[in-house]
Order: sequence, then C-alpha cells, then structure tokens
Amino acid sequence: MEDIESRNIANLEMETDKKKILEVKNLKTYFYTEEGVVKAVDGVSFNMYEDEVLGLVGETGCGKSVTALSILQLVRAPGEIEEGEVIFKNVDLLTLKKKKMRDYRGKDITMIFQDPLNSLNPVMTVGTQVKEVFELHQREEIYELLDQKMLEWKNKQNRIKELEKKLEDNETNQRLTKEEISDIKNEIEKLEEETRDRPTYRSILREKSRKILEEVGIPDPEEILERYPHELSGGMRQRVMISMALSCNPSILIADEPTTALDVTIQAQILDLMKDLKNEYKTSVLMITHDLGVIAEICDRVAVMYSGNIVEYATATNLFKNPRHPYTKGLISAIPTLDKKKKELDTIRGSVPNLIYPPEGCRFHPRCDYRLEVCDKVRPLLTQIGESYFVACHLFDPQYKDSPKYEWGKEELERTRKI
Amino acid sequence: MTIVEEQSIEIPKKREKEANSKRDNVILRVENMKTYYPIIGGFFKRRIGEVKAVDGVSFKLHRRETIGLVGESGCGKTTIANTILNLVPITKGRVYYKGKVILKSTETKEVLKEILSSITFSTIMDSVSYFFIAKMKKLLEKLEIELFHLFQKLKIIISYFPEKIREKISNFLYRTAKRYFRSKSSFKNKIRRNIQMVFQDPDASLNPRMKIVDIIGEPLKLLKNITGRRKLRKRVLELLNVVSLKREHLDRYPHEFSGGQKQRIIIARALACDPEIIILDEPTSALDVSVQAQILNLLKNLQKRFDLSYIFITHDLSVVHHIADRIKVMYLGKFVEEGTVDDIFNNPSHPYTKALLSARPTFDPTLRRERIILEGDVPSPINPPAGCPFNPRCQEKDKHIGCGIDEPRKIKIEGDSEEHFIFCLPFIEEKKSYKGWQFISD
Amino acid sequence: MRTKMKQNTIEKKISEEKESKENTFKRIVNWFISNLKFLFIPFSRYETLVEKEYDYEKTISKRLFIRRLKSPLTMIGILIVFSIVTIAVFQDWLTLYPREWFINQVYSGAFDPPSAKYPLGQTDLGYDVFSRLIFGARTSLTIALPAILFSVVFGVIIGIIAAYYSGPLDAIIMRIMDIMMAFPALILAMVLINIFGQKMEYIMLAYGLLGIPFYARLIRGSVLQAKSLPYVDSARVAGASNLRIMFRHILPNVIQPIIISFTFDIGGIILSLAGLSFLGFHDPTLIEWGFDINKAAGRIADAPWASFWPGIMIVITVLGFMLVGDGLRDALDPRLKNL
Amino acid sequence: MSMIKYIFRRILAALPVLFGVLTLTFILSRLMPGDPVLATLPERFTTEQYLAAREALGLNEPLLNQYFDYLSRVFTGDWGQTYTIAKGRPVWDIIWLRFPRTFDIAIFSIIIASIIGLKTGVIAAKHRNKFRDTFFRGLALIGVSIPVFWLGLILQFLFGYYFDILPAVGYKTSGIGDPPVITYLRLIDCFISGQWYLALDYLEHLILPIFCLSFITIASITRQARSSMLEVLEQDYIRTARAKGAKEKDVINTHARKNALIPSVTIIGLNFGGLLAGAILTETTFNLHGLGDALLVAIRYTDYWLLNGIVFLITIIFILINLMLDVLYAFLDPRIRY
Repeated sequence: MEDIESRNIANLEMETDKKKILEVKNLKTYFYTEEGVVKAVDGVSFNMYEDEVLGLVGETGCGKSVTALSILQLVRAPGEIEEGEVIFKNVDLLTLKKKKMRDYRGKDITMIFQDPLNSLNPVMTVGTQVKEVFELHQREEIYELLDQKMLEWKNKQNRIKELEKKLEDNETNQRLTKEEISDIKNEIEKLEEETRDRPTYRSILREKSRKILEEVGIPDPEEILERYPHELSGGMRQRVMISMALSCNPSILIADEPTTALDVTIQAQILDLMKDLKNEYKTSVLMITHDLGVIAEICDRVAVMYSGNIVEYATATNLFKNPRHPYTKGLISAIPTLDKKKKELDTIRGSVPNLIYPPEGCRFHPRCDYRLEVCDKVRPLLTQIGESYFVACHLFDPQYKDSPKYEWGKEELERTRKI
Repeated sequence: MTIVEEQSIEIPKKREKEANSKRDNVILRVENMKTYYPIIGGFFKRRIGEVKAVDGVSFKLHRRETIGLVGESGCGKTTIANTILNLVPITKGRVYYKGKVILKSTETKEVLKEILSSITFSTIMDSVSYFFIAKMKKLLEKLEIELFHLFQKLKIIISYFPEKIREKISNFLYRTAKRYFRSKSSFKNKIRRNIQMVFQDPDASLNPRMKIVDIIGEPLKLLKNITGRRKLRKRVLELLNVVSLKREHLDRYPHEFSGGQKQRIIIARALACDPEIIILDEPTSALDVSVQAQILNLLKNLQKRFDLSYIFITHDLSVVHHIADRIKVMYLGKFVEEGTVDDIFNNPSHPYTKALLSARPTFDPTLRRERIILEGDVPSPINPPAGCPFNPRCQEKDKHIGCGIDEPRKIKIEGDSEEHFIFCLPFIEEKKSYKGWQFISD
Repeated sequence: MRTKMKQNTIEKKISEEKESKENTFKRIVNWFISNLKFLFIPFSRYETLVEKEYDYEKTISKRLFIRRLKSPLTMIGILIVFSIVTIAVFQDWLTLYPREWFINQVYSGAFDPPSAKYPLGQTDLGYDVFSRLIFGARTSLTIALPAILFSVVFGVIIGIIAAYYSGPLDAIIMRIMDIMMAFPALILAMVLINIFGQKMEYIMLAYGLLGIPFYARLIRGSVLQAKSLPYVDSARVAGASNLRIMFRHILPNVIQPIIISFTFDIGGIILSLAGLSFLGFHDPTLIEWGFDINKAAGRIADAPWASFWPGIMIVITVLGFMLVGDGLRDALDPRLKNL
Repeated sequence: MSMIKYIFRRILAALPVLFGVLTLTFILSRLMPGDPVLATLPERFTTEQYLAAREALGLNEPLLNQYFDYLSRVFTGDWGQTYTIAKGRPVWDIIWLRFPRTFDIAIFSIIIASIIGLKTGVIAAKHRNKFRDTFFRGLALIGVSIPVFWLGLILQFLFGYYFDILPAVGYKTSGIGDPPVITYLRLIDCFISGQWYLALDYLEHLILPIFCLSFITIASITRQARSSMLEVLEQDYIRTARAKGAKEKDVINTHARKNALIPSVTIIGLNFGGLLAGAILTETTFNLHGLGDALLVAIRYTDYWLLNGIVFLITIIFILINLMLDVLYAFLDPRIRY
C-alpha cells in the first residue's frame, strides 16, 4: 500500500517548462465531530505552476474549500491536518511553526473568500483593513520609502530656502531681472505646493492603499477608504477583498468561490478583473469553484475533486474536450447547454456519500455506470494516462483494465437512477 | 407508523378535454402589475419612500407552457411570484386566472375609508367607555366615577381637536383595520389550490420541526379537507412516489435529507393539491450541477404528466434555455425583452440581454470569446435612474436617443416570432432604425 | 518487538477462529430464527433494514444529545435539582420535628449553637435550623415554578402576537413592556405584594407579571427573524391561517431559547424571592430561607449559623438550576453542535 | 449633527415610557393599603383634625384631579413632602440626602464590574475549554447564584467581626463628623473641604458593599462577554484576518474585541437597573441609609410622595443610562444608522 502511495505522488509531473511553485502531497484533513471522523480531504495531491490558474472543481462538500484552508492552515477547531506535505519554495509549510507560517499568510499566499460581506470586519473602515496588510508585511519597505521621501522633502525645503535667500539678496543688490524674479517666485510656489504635507508613515500607507484600490477598478478610492463594508455593493466588497489579497504581490492567490455570491454581470466583471490582475502581477491562482463555466473561462489546469479525493487532473482544454473519469463525464453532461435542448439531461444517479463512512474502494463506485468488479475493493490512484493527464480510475489502469465489468441489478439501477 | 399498502398509483390525467375545448388557452394573465414596498422609518414609523420592486409588468401564461423570468438579484422576479400568490399586496394592476380577476389593487379602499370616517371618534369613545365601565364595575368600584370622568374629559378634549387631527386618527384606525382585513380576507382556497410555489432555498422553506408527512399533508388538510390520518398518509405516499422518494421517508425530519431530496419534497408539496400553475423560484440555484439535472428532468416529466404550467424564475440562462418556452428578461422591475427561447438566444436585441448572454459561461476553453462587460452595479430600486432604467450601464447608449429622459417603448422585432419585443428607445439614425422595427406603444 | 506483536495477533486470530467454529451451529440457528420473517415474506427484508437503519440513526442522535448533556457540571446540576425536588417532596420524612411545631409553639434557646438535638443550631425563636432548611425547599419551588410558568405562557403569547402583527399593535405592546422593564423589578414586586397582600398566591402572581416583558422581548426577536423565512411563506401558500402559522409553524422553531432561559430563570426567581422575603415581603405562614436570614441578620456576629445555612441552601438550589440551564444551552445550541 | 438628532429622537422616544412610569406609580401608590394621612397626625386626633389633614394633603379631591395635579407638580419640580422619614420635609431633600450614597456604590460597582467582567470574559473565550475558561465560568456561575444580601452578611461576619479589619455596617464611623455639603457626593465633598480622614473612613465603609454588588455584576458581564466573543471568533472576517497573517493577539484585540463589545454593552445597561434595585438589599444588609432604605419606609408606611419620587428618579436614571449606552452602541457599530 505504501508503495502505491509513493508512486501516486512521484508521478505527478506535468510536461511543462513552467516552474513548480506549490506542491501538495497526500494531504489529509479530518474533522473530529461527535458523529465520527469526517474525512473531508483524504489524500489530495496536486502541483501549481508559476503564472498559471489551477481550478479545483467539485460539488458541495467534496472538500475543496478545506483543501485551500489546509494549505494556509486555517482549518477550524474540530478539523485537523492529519498528514501530508505542502511544499512552497522548498519549504514544507505544514512543519513550520505558527509564527513562521503567519509570515507566509497574506504575503506569499493569500486568500479571498466566498461571502465578501461577512469576510470584511463590519466595524472597521475599508481603509483600516486594507492598510493592515501593508502594516503586517511591508513595514520595513514603508520605512525605507519614508526615509527616501523625507530626504526629497528636505532637499526641496532647502531649495526653497536658497531661493528665498536669493530674493532677499536681490532686494539689496538688485541684480536679477524681472523675468528671473518671477521664475524664482513660480518655483517657490511650486515647491511649496509640493512640500505642504510632510511625508509620514500614514500618508505613505494611505497612498499605497489608494493605489491598490485604484488597481482593482474602484472608482473614487479616496472616499471608499473611509467607508464601512456594509455601505458597499457586493461587487465592490469583492474588489476590496481582491485588493487586500494582492497588496503584497503574492506568489499564490487562493480564490474560494469568489463569484458565487454575485450576480451574473458582476461575476463577469470580477472574473475579467482577476484575469487582468493575474497577468499583471504574474500571480498563480488556485480557483476553487463548483461552476464549470468559471473554470472554462479562466483556468489553465483543472483538478476535479470528488468526496475528498482528486479524481482527474489535467489541462482545461483536454479535460473539457474529452473528460475521462466517469464522474467528470457525468458532471459535464449534466449541465444544460444550447445543443441539449429538448433532450433529457443526463444525470449522475444517487447522491454524494457520507464522508464519515465513505464507500470502500473507489468512492464513486456506487454511482458509476462503468463500474468494474474491483471498484469497491481497491482504491484507485492518480495515474498518468496521457500528456499532462491524470485520472484516478481503474478503467484506465492497465492493472485492472481487464477486470470484469460489474453488472448492475435492474431494480437497483432503476431505483438509484431516480434519486 | 402505519404501513400503507404500496401500489403503483397513477394520479389520473385530468383536464385534458377541458383544455382542448377551451378556445383561449391563457390560464394566467398579469396586467400592468406594480408592487411597491413601503420604506418605513422615522420616529413615527411613517412611510418615507417606496421600493419599486415590480413596476408595470404584464404577461400571459398559457396552459402547459413554461415562462422563464430571467434577471439579476433584486430585479423583482421573486416579487412577481409573491404578488401573484398574494404574499405581498399588489399596489396596482390586476391578475386574472382563467379570465377571472383574482387580484386587484384595492378599489374598495375608498368605500372603507368613507365608512370609517363616518364613525366619529367620539362614538367609539362612548362605546368603549360604557363597555369598559360595565366590565370593570365590580372590580374597581372605587375608581368608577373617576374613570367615567376621565373618558368624559377625554371626549371633550378630543372634540376640541381640529378636524385634521381627527382625520389622522381615523386614518390610523382605518389602516389598522385594513391590515387586519387584508390578512383575514383569504386569497380564496380554490385559487391557492391551483397556484402553488416552489421556493428558492430548500433548507429554509421546510419547517425544521415538522415531519415530512405533516409538511406535505398540510395543504391537503387545509385546502382539500382530507382529514383521515390513513387517507392523508396514503396520499402523501403517492406524492412521494411521484417525486421518487420512498415510504421510509414519511416520518423523517427535513434535516435528514440532502439538498436535492429536500427540493423534491418541496415539489411534492406543491403538487399536493393538483395545481395548474406552479411558480418555481430559482428551484435549482442552491443545488449542485448533478442534482440540478435530476430536478430539471423531474420538473419536465411532471409537466408532461400533470399538464402543468410553470413560471420559472432564474438567473441561469442555460437552465432557462433548457426548460422554458418563452422568456422574459427583467431589469429593475421592468421587462426589457420578451420572446420565445429561439428569439432570445438567436437574436438577442436589447443591450442588457446581449450582455447577459455574453456573460453566460461556455465549456469550451478554446472558445473564450470577447465578453460584453457591463460597468457598475445595479442601481437601487428606491430611486431608479430616470428614463430607461438600464441607461447608466448600457453599452449601446450612444446609439439611442433620449435614454436618460424618455421611458422605453415597446418595440416589435420583425423577422422573429410574433412575441419578440424589446423595451428600448429608437436609434439615432432613424432611417436605419426603422428598418424592420415597429412601435407598439404610445 | 514487531515479531512479538505479530505472534500475539496470530495467536488471537487462531483462538477466535476456534471459537467461531465451535459456535457456528448456534449462530446459524440464531440467524435462522431471527430472520424467519424475511425468509417467508419476499422483499420484506429491504424495507425493514432501511427502517432499522433509520431507527439506529435516530437513537444515535438522541444519544448524542444525552452525551452532550453528560458533561460533569451538568450532571452535578441535575443531581442538585433532583435532590432539591426530593427534599421538597419528602420533607416530612426528612425533618427532625413535625411541621406543626414551627407554626404554633415557641421554644426556648434562641440562637443557640449547634448541639446534638439541633445539629445546625437554633433560630431566633429556638426552632431547629436544619428542619427549617428542609421545609424551605418546598416553598421555594412552589412559588417559583408557577410564577415562571405564568410569565412564560403569557410572555410567549404576547411576544408572538406583537412580532407577527408588526405595526401599531407591536408598537403599543412593546411600549407597555418597556414601561414594565423600566421599573426596577424588585421595587415593583414589593409594591405589588404590598397592594395585594402578603399571600403566596399574590406573590406568585406579582412575580409572574414581572417576568412577562422579558419573555415577550426574547421571543419577539426570534419571531421577527423567523417570520421572514420562506417556510412561513410556503405555509401560507399551503393555505395556513395566521393563527396556525403563529403557533404551529413559528412557535416550535423559536421556543428553544425560551426553554433555556426558563431553566436559568427558575434559579433567578428563587434568588429574587429570597431577596423579597429578606426584606420582609413574604407569606408569614410559610417557612422561607430568605426570611430566616432576615431574622438572623442582626445577630450575624454571634450566631452566624442561623443565617449561613439558609444562604447556602439558596446558593446550591440556584446553582443547580443554572448548571442545568448551562448544560441545556450547550446541548441545544446549534452553533456549538459542530465544535 | 446626525448624532445629536439621534439622541434627541431617543429622548423623545423615552418620554412615553417616563409618562407611563409616572402613571403606573401613581395608580399603584393609590392602590396600596394604608393611609398616609395618619402619619401627619398626632397619636390622638379627632375626626375634624383628620379631615383637615386630608384636605391639606389634597387627598379629598377626585383621583383624576389628584393625578393631573401630581403630573403638573412633578414637571415643575415639586415632588411633594414626606411625613414618615422626616415630618414635613420635601421629598427632594430626602433624595438629595440619600441618593448620593446609593449612587456611589452603584457607580463604583458598575465601573469595576465592567472592567473586570469584560476582561475575564475575553480571557475565558480566548482559552476556550481550558483551565482558565472553566475557572472563570465556574466562578461566574457561582456569582450569578449567590444572593446579594447573604454574600453581604458573610462578608460582614468574616471581615467585620471575625478578622475585624473592616467596618461591618454604616457609612461612617459613629461620632465622626460630616463634611460641609457642597456637591452632595460625600466623597467629593470630603476632598474639596480637605478632610482626608473623612474620605478614607467613607471609602473604608464602602469596600464591602461595593465588593458585594460588583461580584454579582461581574458574573453576568463575564458570561455575556465570553459568549459574544466566542460568537465573533467564529465569524468569517476573523478568518480573513488570520489569512492576512495577523497575529493571534491582534486578531483578538483589534478585529474581534470591538465586535464582541457591542452585545456586552447592552448587558451592562440592563445590569445597572438591577444594581439600583439590588442596592436596596445591600443597603439593608450594611445599614447604609441610602435610597433603598427610604423606599422601604415609603412602601411600609404608604408614603405616596416619597414612593413616587424615588421610583421616578430611579426610572429616569435607568432610562438615561440606557440612552447613553444606546448612543455608545451606535457609536461602536457603524451598521446602525442614526
């Protein structure tokens, strides 16, 4: 068994020239509830590459959000990360101490959440919350900048003094022409305008926050900084969240269903914005969603999750063109599209299994149409079946390919298909 | 638990003849519906404004047909549903069911007001005081005279009040009475029986403290007067079978079901009284894709089986394309475009519809199109923009005349089916614009 | 190490196999008998199995509730409440002297220290402190429980009506409740008892009245929330009348906080009653802890036992109810469920 | 500006409540058994004397007239005279004399209780289900279930008699003088007139009552603060703060505390009302001769005017405090619009 597990992890290499930035290996997160142990994430492995968008797609309760929270170690109380490695820039984040981990959060790996209203503190202004990120992670840079600006400011002040002296001298000497005098006066005025406000820590913070808000397309950022989250619209709030996430120029942005709570047109706006920003900042994005449309829109690579496992992991183009895993197939054919008009939609029968007592073997086997005899006994592992294409299914495993097909009882088939 | 005999029970196909014989197939007609919510505020709880949730909407629903209402959140789709079911009072307009008015804005208002204002305040005080004294006599003999004096005095004081204040008081009484009567005057059971609704959130629309039998049995008990326990259970079981749930689910509580099953239970409840119309308020938006497909299939099946008419409310265009026959696109309480499915999807004519359609995701990553991305947010319906409500965000604003000034007109799109209209303003280059366009209203 | 462990497990397995072989025949017979029904009636198996599974789940959820209640503090609370109730019910068996002695006769030995005859000392009139403690339990419970039931019932009805028919009716009712809340409860209680007279029924009534605004407010908030939920709308679509919606649909969903604060408030009301009788507003025909403290307060310096023990009884009783309330809240609160 | 408007509106909204309280106290006082006229008369009196006294008090008029008379007099500041505590002195005098003592212990207790209670609540929430949490929770539970007067008695016995380190009863050592009346608050008067030993004596006497009252208040504030803090820590924005990389200390101090404080503010307001009432018990126990003591006399001997005056005063203070807390609430929570 241990052998197979290691094979699972080792083989997860895509043929790509891009640099690997995050490696998740065999991650397991369990929730110890009163009813029993909920195996929310049970052996998930994937890689993220530089300047790429990885989509993590699956139905409710398949463990996609927990995976993201586990990467940042933000899983709440009854949940515990049992096993696995999260390797970011050659550091295993799971072995880090709390304090060290805090430096990564918000700086190198950031996260935005589904519900922007509840994710922003209601009693703090947008400005305070945006500034906080800078204060947490860029304090030194800001002080450096402050020193620089102070130097400039002092130079300018000195220059004003010089010019004023010149004018004073001129009153006694009267060497300067009228034009020169007016030039000097103009320069003094200009410099005075520039040096009216002494650069402070706060002013730099404010300037930075204003800039980042402008970047995410918020009109009138000066005013928004003073507002409270409840005074903004849903799209605006999500923009603020994105600005906070991007303010330290992170390597990885984890977006947990960023558009689910938004309207269709606003959703298009936010997706568009994310695409632009991703190209601008060269940030890798982990996009978590249940909406295959969003995945097709923005992602380069997709990992399909089912019941705590990744069942398929491939590039988006390949996956949508020719999905291999029965679950992915079912999922894609269940979505109504223009050419499926008048026909009945294909469905996946049955419902999502209980994560406390998950089915033995392949977790999808009770719902699978292509089920083999071995499916309820042996757990399938991610295996490479093509260029950058991984599937966890016995149908594609040479070892079990020829295993006899399971015959569904007619009654059982009928019954399960309906619910 | 009583075990009901299980047989395959077909609910009889009904109304077929009736349907064929009827010349006019229209089953529900909404005429110029306006629903405004009052905004109550201030110290005296006055009405300080109103939200124009639905602002002048008319449509017809035919038998065995599905109308899709499409729009973003807050555009008034759900309010239309609530108004038709009389969960929200209608402000203006009428709703006809099979040619009979079932809802109208209260024109009896004036009559009631007259009656109430004829009852002067002093008569009320008189009766109250006498009643009060008679009642309290035995209990408070000591205070009798004082109380009588009090009421006499109050009466005198009130008679000194200027007419205006008295009117205000009677207005207040009238409003209280109206509220009372409105809740009392039942939207007749017969209509309730024929128009049912499926709500958006399957978790919240099932009472968590009631068993499934009671939930589905409630409309049967209240609207169909089925009282026997056995009878009720039998009928509920039939309904559960229709939505392919089983007998052992009868005595469970809602929290023991998955989202899809809950939605099936809600559908079963809506079906309980053999309705003719079911209003579906985003029935699949809270569900996963695979479950959504199951529910959509079920709904289509049921429609064929029981001759249902649907009003399908959603924001998901692919779903509406799959299930609807005709589509109404809404924006800020008004329709912006209406037509058959083919009209809307093949020839979207209103800029908003175009934008919506382009925002619809496709599953082919190779086909990433240029999208029309609308700027800004939906304006608040409390003070909608003047003229066409869409004009501040419209991407084709420059091509039209008077977007921010004139109300949009109903324009027929030639070349498509007879029902394709948009609500827009004419193009600037009039010659070009009149080609194939024909003004209907004003 | 490992080999040893392996050996152990192998031995175990062998012995298990042996046992199973020996018992095979027994097991077959047992199985046959228990499954007779399924063997003779076709298709009955599946249904029953599903039902069984469901029953199992149900018992599990019930067990979970009990397990959550089973925290040590809550058990102590339940124990206390149970013993106080026992004392109240079986008081005549537990006391050293019959009840009549405490009403008619006066004994010598005012404020005498504990002795063999009087294990916790004597009161101002020479009564046995210990016996009075036991008699006091019934008084506390018999006044507190009806009073709080009165306020819960009326408070809930008023609160639901006010919240459901929001508008002027709500405004009027809530203003009245505000006025009642603005009065300090203790003062109002004293005045009311003074008006009605110092009789048990009236004290109960006064306290019942004072509790109404609290419950009305508590339930009003949750009804206002519940009112806007879709299941209320769907009940209306199903043809339910206002009364039915209020009491059949909304009430069961909002009663939980009331139940929790009910247990808390039994404690609270026992406390306030003790306070009242400490101030002398009590029914003179009853034996009460608070009044005992009142009588002994002046002699705290030289006879602390006469006021100490009744106080301890009050503390224990109230603590018992509070502990139960705390445990109940933890067990019922859905927010704590997943933690 | 909007804040002032809001306060004004709140005061307007409180007026009907005040009016209702006035009416209710009037009705209740008239319903009380007993006759206030007797207190004004000598031990032996004739019928004429009785009737004359009755007329002098205005009790022979119809109740309604009395009520309107009372209303008009309340608003002009004439709250009547008392014949029970002191013969013929205005109620205001009694209030000026008695109220500062009650006010002193109530205000000290509420301040101490708020500071300590909020702190312990936060600590308990921070260390959920650990020792400190269990300890504070248990202490709070005991605090809620102890009768004030009994706690007072026990403290008296322990510190006043057994260890004999603090004075057990009264508000001053007998025989010691009084400071000149300037602000009516004894403590401040002592300081102003420079009589330090008097202030010290007064404070010494107040320690036990304040401890007594604040112990009970701390308990309920701790419970509320703990539960609201726990609730806030479950919220999404706390997760956001953690995802930003904020320190655990910052998460609690800057992000969670203000949100958790808001519900606690309400409970402090409610407690203050309880404190004024609870002061009656404490005053009786410690024999402090405060307002509660006067109130008891008023109820026992049916002193209409004294009773009405005291109840009205307490209600006004209660309403004012709640008004202040409401304003504070609106100030803390930007989601509330004025």
